[in-house]
Amino acid sequence: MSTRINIGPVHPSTHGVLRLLVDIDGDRVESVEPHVGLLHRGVEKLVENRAYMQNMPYMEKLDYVAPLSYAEAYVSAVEHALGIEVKARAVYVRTVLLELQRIASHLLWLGVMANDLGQFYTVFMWAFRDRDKVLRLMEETSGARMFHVSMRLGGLQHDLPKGFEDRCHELLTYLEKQVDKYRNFLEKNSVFVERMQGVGLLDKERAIALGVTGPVLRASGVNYDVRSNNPYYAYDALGFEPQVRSGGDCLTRYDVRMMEIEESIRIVREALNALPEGSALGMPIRFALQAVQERVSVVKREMPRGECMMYLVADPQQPYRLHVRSPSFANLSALSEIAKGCKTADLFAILGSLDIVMGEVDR
Amino acid sequence: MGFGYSFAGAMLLNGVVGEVFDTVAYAMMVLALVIAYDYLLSWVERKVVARIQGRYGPEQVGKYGILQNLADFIKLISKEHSLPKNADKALFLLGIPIMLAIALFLIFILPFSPSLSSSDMSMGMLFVFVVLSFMPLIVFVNGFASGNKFAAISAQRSVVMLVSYELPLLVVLATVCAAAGSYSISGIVNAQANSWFMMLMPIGFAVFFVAMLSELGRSPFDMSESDSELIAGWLTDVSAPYYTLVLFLDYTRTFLGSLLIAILFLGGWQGQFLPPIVWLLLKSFAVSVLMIMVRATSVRMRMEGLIRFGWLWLLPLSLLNLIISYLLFIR
Amino acid sequence: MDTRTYDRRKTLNSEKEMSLLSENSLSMQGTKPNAIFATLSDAAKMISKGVVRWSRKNSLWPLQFGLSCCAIELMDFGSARIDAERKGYLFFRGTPRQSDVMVVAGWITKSMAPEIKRLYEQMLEPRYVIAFGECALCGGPWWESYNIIKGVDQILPVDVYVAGCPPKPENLVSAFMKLQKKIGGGVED
Amino acid sequence: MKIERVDLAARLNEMRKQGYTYLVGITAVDYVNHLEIIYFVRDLAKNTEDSINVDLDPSDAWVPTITPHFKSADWYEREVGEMFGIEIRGRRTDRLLLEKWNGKAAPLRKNFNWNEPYETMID
Repeated sequence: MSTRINIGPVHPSTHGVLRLLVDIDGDRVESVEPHVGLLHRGVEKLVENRAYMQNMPYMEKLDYVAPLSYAEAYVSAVEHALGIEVKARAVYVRTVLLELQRIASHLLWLGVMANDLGQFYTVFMWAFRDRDKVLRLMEETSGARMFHVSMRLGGLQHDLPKGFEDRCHELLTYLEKQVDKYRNFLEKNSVFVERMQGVGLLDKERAIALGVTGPVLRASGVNYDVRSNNPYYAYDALGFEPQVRSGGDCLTRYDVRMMEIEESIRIVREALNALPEGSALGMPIRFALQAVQERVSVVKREMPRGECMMYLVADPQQPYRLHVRSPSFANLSALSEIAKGCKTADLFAILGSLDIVMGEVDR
Repeated sequence: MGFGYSFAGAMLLNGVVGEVFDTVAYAMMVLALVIAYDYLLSWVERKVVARIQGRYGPEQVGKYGILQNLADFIKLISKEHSLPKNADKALFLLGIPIMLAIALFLIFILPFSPSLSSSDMSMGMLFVFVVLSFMPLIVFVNGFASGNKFAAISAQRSVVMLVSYELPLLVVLATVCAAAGSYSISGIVNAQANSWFMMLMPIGFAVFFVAMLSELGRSPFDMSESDSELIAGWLTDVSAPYYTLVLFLDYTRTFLGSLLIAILFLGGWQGQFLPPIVWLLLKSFAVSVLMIMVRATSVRMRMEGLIRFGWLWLLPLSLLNLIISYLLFIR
Repeated sequence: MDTRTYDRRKTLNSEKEMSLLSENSLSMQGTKPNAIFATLSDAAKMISKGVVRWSRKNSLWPLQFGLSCCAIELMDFGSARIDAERKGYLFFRGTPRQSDVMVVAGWITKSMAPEIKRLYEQMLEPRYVIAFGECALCGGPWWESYNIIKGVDQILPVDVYVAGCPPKPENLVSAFMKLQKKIGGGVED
Repeated sequence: MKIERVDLAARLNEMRKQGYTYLVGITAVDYVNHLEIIYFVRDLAKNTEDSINVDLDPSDAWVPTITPHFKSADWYEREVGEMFGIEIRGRRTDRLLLEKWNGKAAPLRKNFNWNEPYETMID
């Protein structure tokens, strides 16, 4: 005998407006059916009617936890289509900003994940405090807190401000200490380990068949990270190493993300040290009409949540068609398979460990 | 009835009328004490949790935010009341007041000092624990009566929890009573004149504390109220005025649990220099603060995790405690 | 931060509308105000209207409800840097029955609008709505889209508007303070 | 590479056996006089990628489903199907992002009418 319960669209831990139809037999989840589309606003249609740079805010609002990553992916697609080179300094500055954004995103995930497990907001508060510090540093580069709109074709709107390097190094040292603190706090807690270990198991073959991406895929033992397999920007030069584990459960996903924060800290540090001189400024928003070099361009980027693919069919002034393959969409589509047969409490641990953002699922 | 100070005597009443008057006066005193304790505890909880989380907590309403909870309280009772359409009205409305009444009654029959007590039953401790184990059952009934599926799941959970912690709790209780050679509360306290039971049986204390946390439904055993899974569990459809009762009940239960731990393991009202009741309240307050700190730092357990923990750790440990205590000092 | 100009007559009408709305929804649900608490609250109102007003002013519990981008700033509003609990705002309740303020943070799609309406109906009087961010004000950058409602005030009565994309958490504190002023009776124009 | 839609499922299955086990995504483009549906597949071991394009007639837009071969194609197919009005044959046709829509309007087609009232689009 199973009971059908309706979780969401407004529920404390569905990370936005996700609706789950769950069949429960006792404490066991028989089946989960995610219903999405409650945030669908037709981004892909809207961007077909705007000039290239007018689309920047739309792209940033796809994933509102890591807006800068999407802006960068979109700008790269346009650069690819119009045949614009990125300046040498801008390459490094973008790497720094992308990795800072990744740290901020993973910190938010950490806080929310702990909350999903029933932590009474403690890790949430700590992680948000540190995320705020990262955001404040990024605010210096553009003047905006969340939606920077600072990417320009061929570079950025502003170069890094004076003294940014020192403040960034200071913050990174602080963050390193904090990450250690979180790991100590959580991993020495046997209840936390018990909640995460062996939950939401996903082995290598199933992970590939279900098409999950990003940290979830890497936690299942698949060595695929766009930053190392199709290197872009300064990742190759800085010796980026993907974080791969083979556990495949929630604890492994947690581990991969925590290690990614540490790897990001290292990359930012080395990128700051190797920052070339020169200008990082890109073209102004109202650039002259360009000849389209590539009608169809495909750009792949490693977002905090996984692999994003921008499929751009270009017109001279505006996109003819822009498809966004969003990582959360891929991960959420696997939820019903991963969560089948788990306990009710584990459902939320699994959902938390997938790290979804509904804005980019629904688009 | 041994009050030390008889209100009826002062007013020259005697016979049955005097007895009743004395009881009512004592009940009023206890109620006032519980309200004061609960209020202070709720304020301390918000402050302590906030400090652990790197915040300040309430500080704008009243000095150090001391009036914050008063504002919350008045606001909640002045809000609109509503009943879910498919709730069993009588059960749904009666459950929470009954639980509150039970908690208050148990505090009422616990003695606060040798002179300040309503009764000293020879089976006092047994009585307390029998009545205390009604609470999850009332949560169960209330959850089912609210006609909400989340509340129904929460109701099932409360009963499953009862299965996993009640046994170790009672085994430790039996050990303590055997060591004290008495089931009466004052007997247990008097047995700790030389050394507290916490020193004699540290394992028993740890087991009892953990089992008490789940008896009270406090984190990490707040599965029946888990806000990240079941919205608010059995409280999902409870309207705002009733929610004041729930908050009151929550802190009253914490007070009750802390009192029991203080009486059973921390030597009750025994102490130097200060009056006995002050010692008892200080000790139970310390236990309450410890519970708050556990709440702020722990992660909620799973249901089957609790059952496994209860049967594979708590129960063997409580039996071990029983054996060691038997060999060392009960015999 | 920017709030729309305050028109007293308009607000009175909307309050009337709100009470009518709530009466209707109550009669549809088949619920009656509990007698004890109704008398209690009536007595409290008569004896000390000011106390009730003071308590409502100082204890605004937001509903744990976020739609999109602005919800991240809403979370930040409760977190350690701003610490909304200092003023008694933080106590995110997951259930609408026990919360006072609904912060509509994000765009409202046509498929989500009925749910938001229902959520508002589940909240108990007195209840307040804050429209947080451009999308909740007027549809924001999505105003052209085929699946968007242009502003939450088309489906709910809104008390305070907060402009920005997204507004900073500090702006939300300011909006809450405006709401406090409104509840306390002193409304600035 | 461009292939006919009748070969689609067989061709993708063959590629999967060659090592292209990971489906990156499915998307479509409306070139007004024809629709193009694109499948991206990846070989994770060799780190290579490939895509398969199928041209469709807008008035007779259907493709066979590939969910028997790629489990992860489920949501992508549903999304492409409802956004472009492409019928995916051989699978249940429940809607994904636009749950309430009746399927007459396909928003990502170039001839989509923005000003159509919402009531005509839903059931």
